[in-house]
Amino acid sequence: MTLTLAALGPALPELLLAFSALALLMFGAFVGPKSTDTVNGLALAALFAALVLVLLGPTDATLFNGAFHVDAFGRFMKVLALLGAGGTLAMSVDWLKAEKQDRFEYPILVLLSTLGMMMLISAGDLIALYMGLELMSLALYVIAANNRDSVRSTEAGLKYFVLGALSSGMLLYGASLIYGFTGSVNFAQIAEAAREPSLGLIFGIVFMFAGLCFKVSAVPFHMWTPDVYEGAPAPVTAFFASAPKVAAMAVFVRFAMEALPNVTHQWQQIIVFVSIASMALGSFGAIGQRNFKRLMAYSSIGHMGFALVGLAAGTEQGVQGVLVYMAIYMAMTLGTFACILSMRRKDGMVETYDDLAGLAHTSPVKAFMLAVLMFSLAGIPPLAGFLAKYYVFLAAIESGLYALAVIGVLTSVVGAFYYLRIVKIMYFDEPAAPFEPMRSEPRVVLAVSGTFTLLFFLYPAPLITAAAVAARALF
Amino acid sequence: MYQAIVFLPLVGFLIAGLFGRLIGARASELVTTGLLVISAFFAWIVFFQTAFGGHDGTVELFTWMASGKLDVTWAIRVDTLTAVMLILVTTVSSLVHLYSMGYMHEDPSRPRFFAYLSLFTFAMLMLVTSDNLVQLFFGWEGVGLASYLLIGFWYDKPSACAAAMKAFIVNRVGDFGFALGIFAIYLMTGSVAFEQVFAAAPSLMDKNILFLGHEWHAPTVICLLLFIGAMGKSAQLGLHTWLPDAMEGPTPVSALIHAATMVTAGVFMVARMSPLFELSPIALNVVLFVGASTAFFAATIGCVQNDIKRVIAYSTCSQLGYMFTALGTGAYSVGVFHLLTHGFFKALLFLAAGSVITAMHHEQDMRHMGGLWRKIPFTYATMLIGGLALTGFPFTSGYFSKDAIIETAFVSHSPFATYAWVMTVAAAALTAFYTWRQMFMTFHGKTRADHHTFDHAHESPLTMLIPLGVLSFGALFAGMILYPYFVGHDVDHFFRESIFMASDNKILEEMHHIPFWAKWAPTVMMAIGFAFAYWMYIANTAVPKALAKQNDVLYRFLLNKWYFDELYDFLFVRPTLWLGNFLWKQGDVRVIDGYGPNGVSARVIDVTNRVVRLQTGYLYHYAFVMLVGVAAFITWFMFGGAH
Amino acid sequence: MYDWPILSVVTFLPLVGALLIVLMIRGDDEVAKRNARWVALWATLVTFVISLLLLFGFDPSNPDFQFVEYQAWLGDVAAYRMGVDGISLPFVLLTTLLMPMCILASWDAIQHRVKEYMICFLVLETLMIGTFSVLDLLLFYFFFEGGLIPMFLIIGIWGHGRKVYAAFKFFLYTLAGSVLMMLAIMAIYWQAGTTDIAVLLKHDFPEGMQYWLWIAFFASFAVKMPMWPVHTWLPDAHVEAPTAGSVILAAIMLKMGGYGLLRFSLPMFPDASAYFAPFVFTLSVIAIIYTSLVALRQEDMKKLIAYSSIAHMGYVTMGIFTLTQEGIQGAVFQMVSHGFVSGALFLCVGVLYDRMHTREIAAYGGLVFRMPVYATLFMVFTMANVGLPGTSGFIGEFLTLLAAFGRNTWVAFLATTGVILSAAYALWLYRRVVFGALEKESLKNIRDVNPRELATLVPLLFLTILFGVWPQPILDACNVAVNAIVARADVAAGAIKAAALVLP
Amino acid sequence: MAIGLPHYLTVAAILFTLGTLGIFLNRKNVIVILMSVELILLAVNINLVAFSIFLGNIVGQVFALFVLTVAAAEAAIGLAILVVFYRNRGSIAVEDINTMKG
Amino acid sequence: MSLAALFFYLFAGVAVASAFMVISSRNPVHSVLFLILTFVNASGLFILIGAEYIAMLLIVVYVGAVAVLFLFVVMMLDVDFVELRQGFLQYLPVGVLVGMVFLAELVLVVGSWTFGAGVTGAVTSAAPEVSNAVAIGRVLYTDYVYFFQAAGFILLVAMIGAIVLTLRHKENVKRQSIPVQNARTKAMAIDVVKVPSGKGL
Repeated sequence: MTLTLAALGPALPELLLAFSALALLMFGAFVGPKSTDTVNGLALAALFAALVLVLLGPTDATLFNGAFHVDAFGRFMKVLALLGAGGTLAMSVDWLKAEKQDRFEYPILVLLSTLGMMMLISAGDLIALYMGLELMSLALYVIAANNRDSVRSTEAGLKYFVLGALSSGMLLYGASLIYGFTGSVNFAQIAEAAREPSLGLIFGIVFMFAGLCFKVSAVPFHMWTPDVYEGAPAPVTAFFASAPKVAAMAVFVRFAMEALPNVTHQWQQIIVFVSIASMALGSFGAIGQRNFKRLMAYSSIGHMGFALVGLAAGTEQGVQGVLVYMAIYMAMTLGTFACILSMRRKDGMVETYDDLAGLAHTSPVKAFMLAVLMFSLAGIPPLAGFLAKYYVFLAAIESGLYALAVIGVLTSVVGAFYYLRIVKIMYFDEPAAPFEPMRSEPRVVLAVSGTFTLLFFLYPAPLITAAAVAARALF
Repeated sequence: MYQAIVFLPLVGFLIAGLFGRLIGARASELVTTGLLVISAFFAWIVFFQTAFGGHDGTVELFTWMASGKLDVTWAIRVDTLTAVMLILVTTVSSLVHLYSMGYMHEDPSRPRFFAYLSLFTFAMLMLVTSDNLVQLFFGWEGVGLASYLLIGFWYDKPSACAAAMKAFIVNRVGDFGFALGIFAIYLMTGSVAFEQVFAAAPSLMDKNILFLGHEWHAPTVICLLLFIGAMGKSAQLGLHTWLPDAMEGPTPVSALIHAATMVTAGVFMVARMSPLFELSPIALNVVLFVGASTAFFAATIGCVQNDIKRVIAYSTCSQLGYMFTALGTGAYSVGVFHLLTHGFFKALLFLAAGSVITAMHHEQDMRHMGGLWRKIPFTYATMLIGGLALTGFPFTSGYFSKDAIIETAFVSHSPFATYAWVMTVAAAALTAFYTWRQMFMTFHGKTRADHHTFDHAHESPLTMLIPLGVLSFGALFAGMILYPYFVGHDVDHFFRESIFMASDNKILEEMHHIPFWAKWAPTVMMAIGFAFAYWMYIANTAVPKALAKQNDVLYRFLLNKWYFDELYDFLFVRPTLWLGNFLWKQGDVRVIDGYGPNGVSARVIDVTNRVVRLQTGYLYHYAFVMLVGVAAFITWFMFGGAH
Repeated sequence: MYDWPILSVVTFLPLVGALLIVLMIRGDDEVAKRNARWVALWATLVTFVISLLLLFGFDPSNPDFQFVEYQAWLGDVAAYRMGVDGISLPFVLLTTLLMPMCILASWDAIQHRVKEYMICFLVLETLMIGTFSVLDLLLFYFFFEGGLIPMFLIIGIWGHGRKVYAAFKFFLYTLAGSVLMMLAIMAIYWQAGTTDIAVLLKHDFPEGMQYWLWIAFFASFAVKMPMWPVHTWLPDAHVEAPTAGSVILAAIMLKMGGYGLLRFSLPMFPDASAYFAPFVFTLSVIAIIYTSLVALRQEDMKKLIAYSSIAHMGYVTMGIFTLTQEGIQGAVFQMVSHGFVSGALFLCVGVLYDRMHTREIAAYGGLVFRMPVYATLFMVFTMANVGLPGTSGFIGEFLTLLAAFGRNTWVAFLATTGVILSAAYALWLYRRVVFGALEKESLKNIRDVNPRELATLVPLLFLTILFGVWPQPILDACNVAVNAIVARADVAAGAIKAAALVLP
Repeated sequence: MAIGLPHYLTVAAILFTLGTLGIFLNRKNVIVILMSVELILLAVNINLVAFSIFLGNIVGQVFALFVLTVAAAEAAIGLAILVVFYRNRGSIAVEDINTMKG
Repeated sequence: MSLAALFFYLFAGVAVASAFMVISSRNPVHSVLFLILTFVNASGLFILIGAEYIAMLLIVVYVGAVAVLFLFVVMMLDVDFVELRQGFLQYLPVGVLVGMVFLAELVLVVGSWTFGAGVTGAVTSAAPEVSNAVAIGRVLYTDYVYFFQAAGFILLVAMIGAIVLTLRHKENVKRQSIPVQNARTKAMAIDVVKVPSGKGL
């Protein structure tokens, strides 16, 4: 097989990201600290260009002996991941500058991490999955410790790293078992070979899923999440909460659907348990929090649990649900972090949500947007978060997972409590000292995500249809 | 014309109620009174047309409720029974209106008073003219409302407010039964309109109804339920406690509502429902028993009361018992007869008592009266007439109606007949006693009032005296005039279909053939009662005190009205309030909220704390959890779920 | 009927008003407040007037949904379907009627964040009208649940006392009830392949499935009604909400539960409804007696009325589950009437609260001396609450009890005791607040109702009396629709009924 | 008894278990945890190579090759993070890595 | 027992034993040394099974680079070797128990290994005629070039990461900069100040 450059066309977005990362690295290294702003801008431009390329690119192609899939599913998820990366990167520039943590390597690492995500999303075999995962994760470990003079940030990096390494060890062990028991690393061939579930294969699946669950921070592999979210600098946390989750969920879904369609019954059990545990722990854990970032960690654990409900259904409907969920989750998360990133007073950043007290008085529009996001995260109609939940549970009901659905909705009620508490603090409490005015990037992100969340129900068809098309690509 | 009778009072109510403050008190009085007089005039015309002209009529106004099989219309139905009630209500009411113009002339909120009076009259007229049970119930509750408003007319008096509430709530207890009765009728006959119900009544004779888990004889259940309603409204034993307290209202109100009209609604209703009662001997026996018991019971209490109005109130209660006795024997027309005569003489007594009270500057305690007959001779005369009628002095109206009741009790075939006869005869004696005791304490002997009051005692104004005169006429002659139509041989012709008596119900004939001694027994008892009263309150005034001291327990028992209020307080009021508190504090707050929302949220917090404690911050714990997770999964698949 | 989408207009007109406030009114000064009030008032008034057109265009003899609208929305899963029938129309009109009064009632009472307040109310109105006029199950859920948000804010921002507790309790309680309904909606979708209510009403669900679906729907509606023992959110929410919020809660939001039972539970799950009817009877009877007793002991006016609301809703559930024409029509009527009466009672309490800033019964007494007009109005509404014939409160109680008697005499017997208890607590409240001597110094200068308050109370008074003597408009309107429900219940559940219900 | 695949797999399983145990039984310092991770990766490599040989399929060895590479990169980053943490905290005792919890 | 078996058990035994010492020895320097021993023995295992290339790589990469890096860091951080803390023993039983269960299950399962359904089952070396290294070399830059490039990026990230995190220019440290020294001119070094007369110190 010969590989021509033209044949690499479907991987154009990835290539673009890779080369821009390299070029920017050179640029930064030679120009020095002064280059940070330029590198930031260019990195954003690269992400945007990649987004355009993804949208314009082919919807069905396979490269590298099946290691790299380009399909509608991948396109949907890549768009989300790029939006997440771009959104958080845009918001982080000013923040990092204000906190004196701005370094030109940061956007490059984000780019490389995003590259990893793209590889992950497109992965068609176990090696590609692993390499993509590691490329993504290694960059994440580094930027978690980005504020290298802070104990918390480095501790976050360390915890994330150690547990991440353990999880990739597990994932690899699982991959080796799957390879051993099916004789192949390619998803399609695994699916062929894995018609009869053998115990070895199932063990492999368990280990693989453990590793993937770690990345989407699903219970019981979630333990790193609160600490890392709290410790890492806020823009990094925003990044963690958005793009990598999408990528990990994408590969999770792709792996489960493409490689294991014949052993659905087996892995479904894992997902059902993990999903219930995540929804419950996310809801319960968040109630005890004061730190907004830590709260968002539990919140994202819970939301991943909800998204996994769709995966547990194991049907096209379920995948569609996951896609819709991730899209809406992405919007809500970006918006919320836009608020978190702008919780700045004269004497520095604050992170506890008590600092939001009376926000409705001091900056009503922001409070309104955040309230919309909170109600949406709680899943109250008519906001987007409700429809997200609706689609995953719709799939669960279709598949007869009634217990899962019932437990899921009940935990969502528990979860509603802490979202409401934030609304309460903003609207019912006496105002605290006002924040400094929002910078323009978070403002735009908040406006877009808030408006999207609020008005999504008016014209949901494009997203829903796109998700349906994307889901069909896996079946 | 029918509409005019019924709705003119409503118009009066609306004018006085809505615009009373605009047009002033005087205008309000005149308008309401004037409209009522017109109404009364029409009523008399209708009475003659109907009762003697044999001209029944029904006017359907419009549909009230129609749902499923249920069809209730607003209608005015006039037959003899209604016509009798119409003249009573409109006449007494217009007289009371007139009287009130004098009696209430110092009160600042006269428009409201007259509005209420008219409202009451309207409701009462709706009650008596209804052609279905639901409209009857409307009137029934409407008069209850008016009664509530009028008892509580002087709302700054806590006792008045309490009495008003008590009246309403005790009546509601009766209504509870009445409503269930209506439901039962609807269930059994599929209608609530009198025409259909009565048409279907004979077929109920051998039907059963499943009520509260048992099969019962349908008419009995229905009639007993309805009778509970009647007991409440007509203050029969058990549900009588509100009536004496209702005397907190202005005296004209007592005369109109708590003597002449509203309290007799129960009697009217039973008479109206005679086609059903005729089917149930058991129900009739209960009516008889309750009626006779009330007649005696209330009379005993009347003997020891010192408030001039309360004496009359208990007397009313007792007389209502008489009416029910008559109904219980199946002599409905006799009951209605007493209703009519009693309406006149009791209204007279009340109004006269009101006149006395005005004279005494709102003193109501008879122990502070005496020797008044010289000061207010006209009042005295009218009150004497009323008293004579009440005690059944020969050839006054009470003589005809009350003695007729005692005769029916005598000839009845009910198992309670003898009991009823003994009770009613004994009550006759007691009636005479307390009536004369009242007369003597109020008008005779040396005055016990302070000089100032006594010296300024004066005869009431003409507006008050005219009604007294008119009613005196009724009290004296109504019985004599109407006896043939209610008791005598013209009953069938007079009442026609408005009162139904089964073919084996021959009581009206039998009562003309009773022995001489039985016929005169009540009169004798009356004389005995008079004698005792004279002895105790004129001849030897030390006797009452001595007797009271001698029979302390009995005296207290009577003075405290057989301890009914205390008993109810203990049996119902306190447990209810306790239960309310218990359900609130223990049920809602402790159990439901404690284990429900608050409990759940507390548990959620517990779980949260546990979850948070799980997040120790130590790497090895985190790794351990991951390992345990994987180990658990593989163990599960190893031994459980894989295949 | 009309060649323009009248239902959509009625539903979304208040939202337009809210948008106007958002876009046009800036600042927080007196002018802005006044403008916000006027915009809100006009928006609700115009909505009311347009909704009256519904009344004129409505054909009560037509058993189908009317003013039907359709728009594609969520593909197969749901669509924008609107339409009303005789059951929903009264509620739509009730909502549009009460909203202007709520705005008026808040005219002076609300002085801070007026703009936001009015927006909340207008949004709430849209959601409430929508709830009653949608014909799509998922869309129904949207409106049904969406109402929680503005109400949460109304209680939490403009409430009093333990407002945060009350707001959370209200929100989470009702949310917990409804999420199960959401799952049931999904199951229905997979079973029937559509969420079109008009189709679902004729769909036959397998009997085993009906029970579960019924339970899920009931969980939601029972909390919303609220039925004993899931009622405890109501007193808290009512007490702490601002006056207009209480009015909306009591007059309209509670009706969503009853409406839901009528619209969905009965026709869609007739077997299950018949099967569970004794259970509902039991809860209803307990609710009537229990909450009436509790109401007797309340020291807070609003709480007392709140408990009385629960008792009255007990009649509604009882009437609905008699599965008879009389009972269901009575229940519909009772709901509408309770809308006027309880709304008016809360307005009455609001009148006092605006003046004295306390709801303690003990703080009042003898008001009649200073406030004769108020006393009269309050009296009428109290009597309507008691169910006095001639007021609208009577019709519903009477019909439901009448029907219940035919089903089970024990139920009717016990429920009728509520008639006594309601008289007791209502009159006692009236006596303690209005009657008695005017002794309290603070009350000596209290003003009688002003014209604005009269404008809110008098229409309700008029309707209370009007429908008390002439309830036919409402009974006629829902006659055909109820007839269809009853027919379906009779056919589907004849056997169960014969076996399980008539015999206790 | 011939040495077959199960033998290798068993050795790998033991090493894997020791590696995981090393991570959560260790209380002393983080470096040992990093070494435990290397043990786990070694176990994986043994697995992959053994499977590769016995399946007659070169992919496993290639996979192992990349795992080796990545492991090296991981070690580098891990040690770098460890160093910065040590600079801030002055300790690498595992028990001292707990400023955030709850 | 064949010689191959004997060596297998030797290598396997030493590898397992030294792996155990890695996690249990008190001194991290010892741990690193035991880690090296483990790798060496694992490499022996690979040679036994016929994967010479990977075996050599293991020695070169791990023993040569990674382990030395570890050693370096251990020395650099100069941590004091505290005694085992209480917690270790406290958690040991439950940890070992879980570990044992875990291990037992893994061993049971891998013992049950059979060829998967889709695999031919031919136990042949990939290409007996060529050496192991050649076989890998043939595919590494062709079929697996994608992964190769990805690995390159991963190493790049590792490099960037290590630099980002650990390289720092300390503010108060005076560093020698030869170009700057060379470019020094008089003008830069001397600042002539004109002091107006009478206004001096």
